[in-house]
Amino acid sequence: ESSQFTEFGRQIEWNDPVIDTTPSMKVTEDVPLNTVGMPYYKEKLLSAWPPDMVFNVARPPEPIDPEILATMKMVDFVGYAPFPKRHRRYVTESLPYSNYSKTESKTPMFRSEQDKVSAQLGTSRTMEATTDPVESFKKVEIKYSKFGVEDFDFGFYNRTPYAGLETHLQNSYTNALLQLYRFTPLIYNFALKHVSGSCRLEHCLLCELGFLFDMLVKAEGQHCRAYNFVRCLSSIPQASALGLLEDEASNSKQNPIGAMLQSFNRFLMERIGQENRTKEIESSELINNKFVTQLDKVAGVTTLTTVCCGNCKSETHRRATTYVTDVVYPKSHESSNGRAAGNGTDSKANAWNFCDILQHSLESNTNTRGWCGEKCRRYQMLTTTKHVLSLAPVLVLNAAVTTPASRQLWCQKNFLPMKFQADVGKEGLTIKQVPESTVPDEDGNISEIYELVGMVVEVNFGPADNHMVSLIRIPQEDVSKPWYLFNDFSVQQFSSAEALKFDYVWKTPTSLIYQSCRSSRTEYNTQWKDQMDTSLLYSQAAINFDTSLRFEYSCLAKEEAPRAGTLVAIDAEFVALQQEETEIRSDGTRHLIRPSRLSLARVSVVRGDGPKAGVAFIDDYITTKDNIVDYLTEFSGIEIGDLDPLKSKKSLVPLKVAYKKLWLLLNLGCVFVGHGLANDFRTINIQVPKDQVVDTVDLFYIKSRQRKLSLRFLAWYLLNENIQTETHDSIEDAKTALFLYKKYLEIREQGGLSAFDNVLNE
Amino acid sequence: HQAQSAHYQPLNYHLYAPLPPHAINLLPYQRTVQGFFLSDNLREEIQRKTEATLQILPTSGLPEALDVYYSLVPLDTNTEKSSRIFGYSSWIYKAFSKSDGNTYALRRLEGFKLTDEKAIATVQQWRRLSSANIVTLFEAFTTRAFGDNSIIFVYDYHPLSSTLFDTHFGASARYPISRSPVVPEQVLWSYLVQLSSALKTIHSANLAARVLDPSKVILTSKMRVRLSAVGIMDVVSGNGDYNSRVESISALQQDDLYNLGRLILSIACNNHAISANASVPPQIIAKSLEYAGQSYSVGLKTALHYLLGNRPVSAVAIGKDGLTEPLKGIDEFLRIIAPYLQQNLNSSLHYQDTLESELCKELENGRLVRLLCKFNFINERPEYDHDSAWSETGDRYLLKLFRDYVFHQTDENGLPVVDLGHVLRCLNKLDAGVDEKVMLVSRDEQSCLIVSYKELKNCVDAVFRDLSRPNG
Amino acid sequence: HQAQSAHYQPLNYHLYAPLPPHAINLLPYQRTVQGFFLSDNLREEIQRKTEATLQILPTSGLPEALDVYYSLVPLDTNTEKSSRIFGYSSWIYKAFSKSDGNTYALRRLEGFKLTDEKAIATVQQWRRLSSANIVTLFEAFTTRAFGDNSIIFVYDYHPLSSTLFDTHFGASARYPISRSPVVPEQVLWSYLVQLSSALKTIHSANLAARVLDPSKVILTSKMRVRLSAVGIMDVVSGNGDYNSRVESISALQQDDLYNLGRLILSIACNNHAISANASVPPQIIAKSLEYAGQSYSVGLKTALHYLLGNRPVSAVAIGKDGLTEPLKGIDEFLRIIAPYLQQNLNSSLHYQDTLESELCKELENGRLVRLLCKFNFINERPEYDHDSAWSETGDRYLLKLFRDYVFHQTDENGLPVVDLGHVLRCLNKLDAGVDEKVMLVSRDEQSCLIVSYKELKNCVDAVFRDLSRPNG
Repeated sequence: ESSQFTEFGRQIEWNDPVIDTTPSMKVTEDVPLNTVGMPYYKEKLLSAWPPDMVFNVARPPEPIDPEILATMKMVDFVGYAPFPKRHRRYVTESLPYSNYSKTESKTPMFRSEQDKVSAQLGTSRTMEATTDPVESFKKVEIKYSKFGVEDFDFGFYNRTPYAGLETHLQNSYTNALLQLYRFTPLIYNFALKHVSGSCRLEHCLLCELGFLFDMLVKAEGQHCRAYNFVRCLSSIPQASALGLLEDEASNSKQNPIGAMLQSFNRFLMERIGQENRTKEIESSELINNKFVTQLDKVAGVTTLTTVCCGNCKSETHRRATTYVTDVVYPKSHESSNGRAAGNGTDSKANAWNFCDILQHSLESNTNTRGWCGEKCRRYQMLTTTKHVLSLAPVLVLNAAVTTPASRQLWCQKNFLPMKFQADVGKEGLTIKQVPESTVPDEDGNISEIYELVGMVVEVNFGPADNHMVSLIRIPQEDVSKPWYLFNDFSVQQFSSAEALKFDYVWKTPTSLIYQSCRSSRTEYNTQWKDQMDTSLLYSQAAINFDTSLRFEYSCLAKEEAPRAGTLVAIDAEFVALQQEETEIRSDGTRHLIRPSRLSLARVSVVRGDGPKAGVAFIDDYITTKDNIVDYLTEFSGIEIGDLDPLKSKKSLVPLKVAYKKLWLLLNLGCVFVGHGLANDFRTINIQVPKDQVVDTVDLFYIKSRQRKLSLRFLAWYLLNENIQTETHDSIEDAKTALFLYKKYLEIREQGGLSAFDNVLNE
Repeated sequence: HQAQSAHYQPLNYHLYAPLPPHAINLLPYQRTVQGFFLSDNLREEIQRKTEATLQILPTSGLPEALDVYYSLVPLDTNTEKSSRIFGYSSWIYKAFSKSDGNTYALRRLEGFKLTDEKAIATVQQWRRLSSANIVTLFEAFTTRAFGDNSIIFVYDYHPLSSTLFDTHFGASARYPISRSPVVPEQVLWSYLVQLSSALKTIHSANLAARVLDPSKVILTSKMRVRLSAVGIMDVVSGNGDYNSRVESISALQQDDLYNLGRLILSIACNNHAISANASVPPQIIAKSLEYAGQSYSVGLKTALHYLLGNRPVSAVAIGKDGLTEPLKGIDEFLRIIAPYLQQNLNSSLHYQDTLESELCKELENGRLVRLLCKFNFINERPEYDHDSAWSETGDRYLLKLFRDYVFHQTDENGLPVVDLGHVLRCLNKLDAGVDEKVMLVSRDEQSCLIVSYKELKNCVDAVFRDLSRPNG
Repeated sequence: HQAQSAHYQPLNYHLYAPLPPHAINLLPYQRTVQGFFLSDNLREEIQRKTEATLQILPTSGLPEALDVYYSLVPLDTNTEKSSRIFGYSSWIYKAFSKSDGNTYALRRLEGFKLTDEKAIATVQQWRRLSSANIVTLFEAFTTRAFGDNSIIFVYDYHPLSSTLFDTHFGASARYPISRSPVVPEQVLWSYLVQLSSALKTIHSANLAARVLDPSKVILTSKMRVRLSAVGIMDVVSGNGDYNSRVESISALQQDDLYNLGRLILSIACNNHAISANASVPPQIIAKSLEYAGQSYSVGLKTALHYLLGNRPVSAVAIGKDGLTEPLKGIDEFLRIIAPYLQQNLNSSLHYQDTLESELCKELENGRLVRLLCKFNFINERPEYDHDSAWSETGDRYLLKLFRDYVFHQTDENGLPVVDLGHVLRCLNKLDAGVDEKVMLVSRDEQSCLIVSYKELKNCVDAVFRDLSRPNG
């Protein structure tokens, strides 16, 4: 234990000062670095850094661009990829210590905060939404303040006259496709014609589509939710079986979202074709021994498939109509429709253009081994030939981009034509691209000019941001930006160049719609309004098991038929399907992620004028199959059993019946009176134009104090009535709101509104 | 060389010198006392800890970020076991914080839905505790980032720690079963003293540990135990609002003492069942105590008796009036184990000395890092490629040649010489800017430039100042 | 001579790593340059300690060597005072040992003639003690090297330590007299606990400290006290052979407790006389206790009462049979101060953690220096100019690009960004070889190379191994 040590360090100063006297040191040795000392110094050392320099030590590693990762080729342990050159290499934020939360500043303030700020500054400060085209595609999130969803500034994301659709709904991934159909005039007309008719199917997607389209139009740029549509969707067993429903429990989606949307597209079209068929059977025309439904005439592609045995030459024929066509990409060895075959060059793949591929997808020729059941009764080489017999004015495509090669195709410049011409002749189908300026021959019958309506695009910025958007061309005066990006509730205008540019990694087409551009087919039809089937308004339509029940309201009589301007008072009650979701911190802060999900449980509508003013003509309780987590009895007055057809003593109807009654009143032009209607309408999922709403909350709003007065207070103060003593009753509330409105008119008549203001201010 | 030696200055400042304690002269007995907390290879262990802290998992399938925490790495994959204590599957992740750059351990209880918002506020009380034997709890929050209702508790991260369960009952337990007594008494005392110290802090804050399980006590380095997962039970059990139930806290504290006894006894007897099962029959406890008494000292047996038994009649709290005080207390227990408190204090102070003397060897590291970084910031920048000051006639060209002089030495045969001593000598002289001159040779070996370190220093300084100016 | 004159100039520590001129308000995720390195206070303290350790006196007039000890430097020039305790003029020298390279403090009693050779053997017993609060005594020998009969006691050398006398009663006492109570209670407890711990070690070895004088207790760093000059009295008093006088050792130990009481009381009352004079009248003690009781807690008063008074009747040793045990004992005293033992243990463990994390930081920096040197050794070597491995397709090209990535960041405008945080983050990840991927871009900005830190580390290691192979 007594090893001898050198008398270390001492030698330097007493020995001859020649520089290299200390033994050499290996870099890897564990020798303390201070075995080599410092010379004496009288000045600041070079190693001293500016002491006031500040560095950020908490910056997360910058993720590598997914585009680069996707194109990367591994050689040994190094991945090589071309540098995309969006900026110079190794560019970082200029101030290394600047705030890390760069993106957060891009979300708008809550409206309550804006009010506060503008109250302080005396001016309103609005932030401009991002102008970076890539940024616009990123997923947008609704944020909730303690005031709930009304406090979120949706307007920040949408300054266009076209309504966006909210997220935070199960299956809201369908938003993008719904928007695309809403802007396809023939589909829009088809849906509204149907919904204004007499369809009594409880879960009819086409009806819901019609309600939704109407809502989107009426919203005029305000945000909407496809709530009833997605609820209807999830109540259809097949949708669940096909894996079209998002799993609420886990945020991670099991299916690739693009594939899911394409399946949904197919399902939706087939479903509405079918739903329609059940009603149209009598009126359908018999063509070639086959029923043709209304949808076939709108979007059907009818094909004849011929299977020919290579041996016995016997043929079998099969005729089919489909609504959604999957794009089939040529295998790399295939030549483009035989045309480029002669060249036999490397440029084969490039010879494929969109029209060729489309034609190839619609008509095909394949050789497979199969069972010849006609003569041979054995496996033979069979030739399958698919011929298009007819095309409808709307052509719905699923892009079906799965392989790198197909992905690459889309990334070519000007790959997607704005217009093409399709001829169905004896020879079969020919599709060729035509210049954008081509005008259709309005009289000609043979060739159709199809024009791109829009498309649904999958956006992929990594697992945390993989969602669907739609790009839709809406002709405007402003020719420079005819495209609209519908990114859920964010809607923005785009130029054609930006819209039609695909990106290998983050922007992939999913579904597209072309429509014939004959003028008769590009117009939105409003005839349905004059042909509405209003019979539902005059019936009860209750589905209670006990049919002997009598209810306290009286249905409208024919002579009471509502007209434009007819006053009705409304109130609705809700139950909770899902509790609100919050995140709570130990320091006491609370963050609302999703408000509770409510479902309409009761709606009452009261006559506003006439001898029976104040008498209810609708008092519907709504049955639901969804699990109710909270009846909110204290506020809604709804009790367990009220919504069960077997037990209920109330007038119970399916949601669609109750909804349709309101929708009919709305479209007949009724004016709705009620207290705090914004929230009711939101949950009912109906859009009522401002001039058809009288909200007593707004009538008696004290601006100076930013205070909303409760119905109960107003009833007591102005009508001397005690209401809501135990629970809420929507007939009573609707009636009260009606009388408040009449009182308001009375006061206004007497010119005492300012005096009234003063009274309220006390 | 005359010119050089005239300006030569001895390199005798900031030299390394060993500070006591000098491990070389120690007797074996002294080594055990002094090395009690010291791991066998301190430096290696510290390095491994750094590595463990920095390590990430490129594809974990976990949320990319959780509040301000990012780069989650799961630390424990065994969830089955963990649901025993809190009633929920529990996971631990390591993560970095965006808000302060530190590393934290996040403990997640899966499927926990917070019903009483007051319960989570007790975390604030835990946060205030300052004990070297408790893993500090910073905050808690509920999250839906995992697609379920989860609650996250944020603790200090102690890299490479292992639980007492792993150490004593796990598959790769540290102590060989064959030897008897399995665990040295000194180790048991150390656990007992440190955990008592933790309990003292907790009880003084009017809280109770509630969980004293071998799987929830971690060894963060040799002989250093810390109570982990504190505060969770208060939130989970729902009756977290301490203020509303003052009467029961003392009962929970009594349980703490009993559970501490069970924990130590189970390790002493190498019988996990004693600590795993909250309702061990008294006979088993008594039997185990007897068994432990055969291998360990009377002192340990007395201490365990106090913790596990009813209050011994002979034990009277000193300095308190109530001689008939019916409850056991942590203060009283500390008095019983006072001599062992002193032992641990002594070892801890020794370890401090060792750490300080280790630090002696590393004092100049920071300075050298700062210097080398400056040097690297300015050398070979592509921006300077066409800058005349860096051309062969420019004054900054010197720096390039000096870099070659320092790092690119070769021997007579042209083979690279790698001598850290040479590098450090040169760098130290450059740092101080001495008058000594150095001869630099151009890359084409056509000309040599003689320059002093002082001038080189000024040059580096000027370039770096240019570089770090706010506007370039 | 240049070298020598430079040697005596004190170093200008403020030039080492200057502090900012004003306080900078930092957010939790921000650091200044200082934040990356050992805290300035600790670094400077250790630097001064090593400097003091290495200090030599070229012409001291002292013997060149004393046994294996050489380069003696006198540490204390005040001999008068020192003769008070041992009866001989005493000197302290610092010296290096030829046998182990360490530094020792030699205490010389001038004119001492050893009569009983057995007496010097007690030094062996003292050597065996292992207490972090005792300055270790290694050996003693008589010498005539000073031209007289001297005895030398060899202790650990604690550089820059000061005695409690200097700190509390000296001309430049640390605590301002004006304030009342002069010394914070926490400080007194810290002394009391540490010295009790020292006494416990001594008494357990069946020895007695015998000297507990403010001039013989040293502060080796803030709040760290050590009993120095131990073992001398046993040799000097002649009756050093402990074995022959078992009966008196307990009396000496009783004295130790009393003396400890006097020492603390004298500091508490800021009255040196209490500790300087062994026979203070009991009335003075009683009065001083009362005085101290006004400024300090009951706990401290109780402790001092125990040490200074007769055995209090109420204090009963726990767990012992003899309830009427007539003698005070250090074990019993430890029980009384148990809560403070726990406090001290807790803060000691906390400080351990601090030191460990500081050491961790500097070890990291040490590795970074080596890593940076490796980088500089291998990058831009002229030898590699035409080596294909360094060409744009070779894997060593990676290292060049990585260097650029670390040091040559720019902002959007192409201006250099100097971010030390980025540099240290990257280098630490490289050192740890984490799995994180980093994207490097070729200088012509045509292609990017994606590689993990782990692979980069392997690459550096391989290249460097090639470089430092004996034959190039």
